[in-house]
Amino acid sequence: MIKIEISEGPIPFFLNDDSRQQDGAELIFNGRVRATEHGDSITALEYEQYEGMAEAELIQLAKDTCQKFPIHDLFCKHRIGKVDVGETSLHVVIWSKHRQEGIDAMSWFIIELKKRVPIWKWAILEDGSRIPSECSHD
Amino acid sequence: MIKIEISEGPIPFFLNDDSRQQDGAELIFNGRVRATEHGDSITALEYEQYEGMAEAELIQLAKDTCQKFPIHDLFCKHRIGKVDVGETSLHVVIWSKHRQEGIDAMSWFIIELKKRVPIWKWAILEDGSRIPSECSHD
Amino acid sequence: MKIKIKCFSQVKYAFGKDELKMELEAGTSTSELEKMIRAKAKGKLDDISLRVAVNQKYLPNEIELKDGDEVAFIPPVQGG
Amino acid sequence: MKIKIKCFSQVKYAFGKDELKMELEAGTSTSELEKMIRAKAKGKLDDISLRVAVNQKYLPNEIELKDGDEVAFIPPVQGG
Repeated sequence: MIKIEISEGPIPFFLNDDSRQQDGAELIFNGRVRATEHGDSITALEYEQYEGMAEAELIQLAKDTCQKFPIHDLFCKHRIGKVDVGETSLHVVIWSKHRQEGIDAMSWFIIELKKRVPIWKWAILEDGSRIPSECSHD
Repeated sequence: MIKIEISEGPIPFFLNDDSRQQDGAELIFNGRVRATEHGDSITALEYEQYEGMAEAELIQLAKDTCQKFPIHDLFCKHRIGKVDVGETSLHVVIWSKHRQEGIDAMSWFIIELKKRVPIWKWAILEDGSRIPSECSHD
Repeated sequence: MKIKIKCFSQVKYAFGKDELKMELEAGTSTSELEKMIRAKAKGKLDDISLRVAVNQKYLPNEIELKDGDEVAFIPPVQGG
Repeated sequence: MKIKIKCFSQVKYAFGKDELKMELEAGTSTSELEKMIRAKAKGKLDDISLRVAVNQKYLPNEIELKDGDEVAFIPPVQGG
């Protein structure tokens, strides 16, 4: 199953689930805002999305991931708008029978997200100015 | 920093932390008990440890992982005693600047844990019998 | 024909606008429009690779635009 | 000399005990003790690889045991 959400404001994490019978591996990734962006000190990032297309691409990517890897569920929340340093901008949970397929799926999903989902970052610098972040991060 | 805990009873997960300045990646792995162990239906696993040595080996492994990979923190809780199907037996959190080193560290840490930390599983079958699990799982 | 151009990230920064509306000749292609947009940006988009999306879908190849199309020239994305 | 042998997993299952206490001749080595333990298990440990730990540390090589040592023959571990 796939759950995808793009929204403003802090990300409530997906809840703990002890009810699964055949998923031995739960892998969670939280992408958080660092205080440095391409060498500049920042106070926050502001995420901009192409509304509609970002969600459609993210759903398609989640489906592609579930087809490519033997995983059961992929849940993803991406925050947009201003995200302060330390806070989570991306929250992904992958459930699978074994560990390795979950790790592979997580790795691929995030690499692809950073290639094709139309979301961008603006750096908010210490002097308050706001500039588009210059390159995709790794 | 390293935090290691081996204990009985449900695992309280490490708390959310939005205060970090330079850790862009938080990776969490929860290993959970599946209802099938080597083809047998089970109701629970019972984890046995070599008390003292298990903790010492786990601490050494966490240190080795932090030396081998550029990660900041590795937190790990391993549950022993009876763990019902669906519940978490292993909870690992790795904080790093970037995603890839966290993924690599997580993968290596768990592979090594399954090679050298003296913890074993007993399968509790549906008829109530209790047998040592036959091989290391993957 | 009327075309709406959505602007994001460096494209938005170059024009200072979320959206441009343009009146184009029938048969204008996506790559012709990209040239116009780059010229209009007066060098500000010269070093930036742009992928084209029409009506919220990436296009692998050039196409002829139709009246009412929504076009976006998408700079490198940075989600995550 | 007196040696304590801790039993886990299949070793515990084979002997039905957490711990064995043995009185050994001075100079007995870890591999000699392993042979005794395997013989004592009457075939139940034949297909099981065992690593030896003395005083809670894995040993890469055979050593001579000392009075009071705690020894464990460690079947394949299964944490996680």
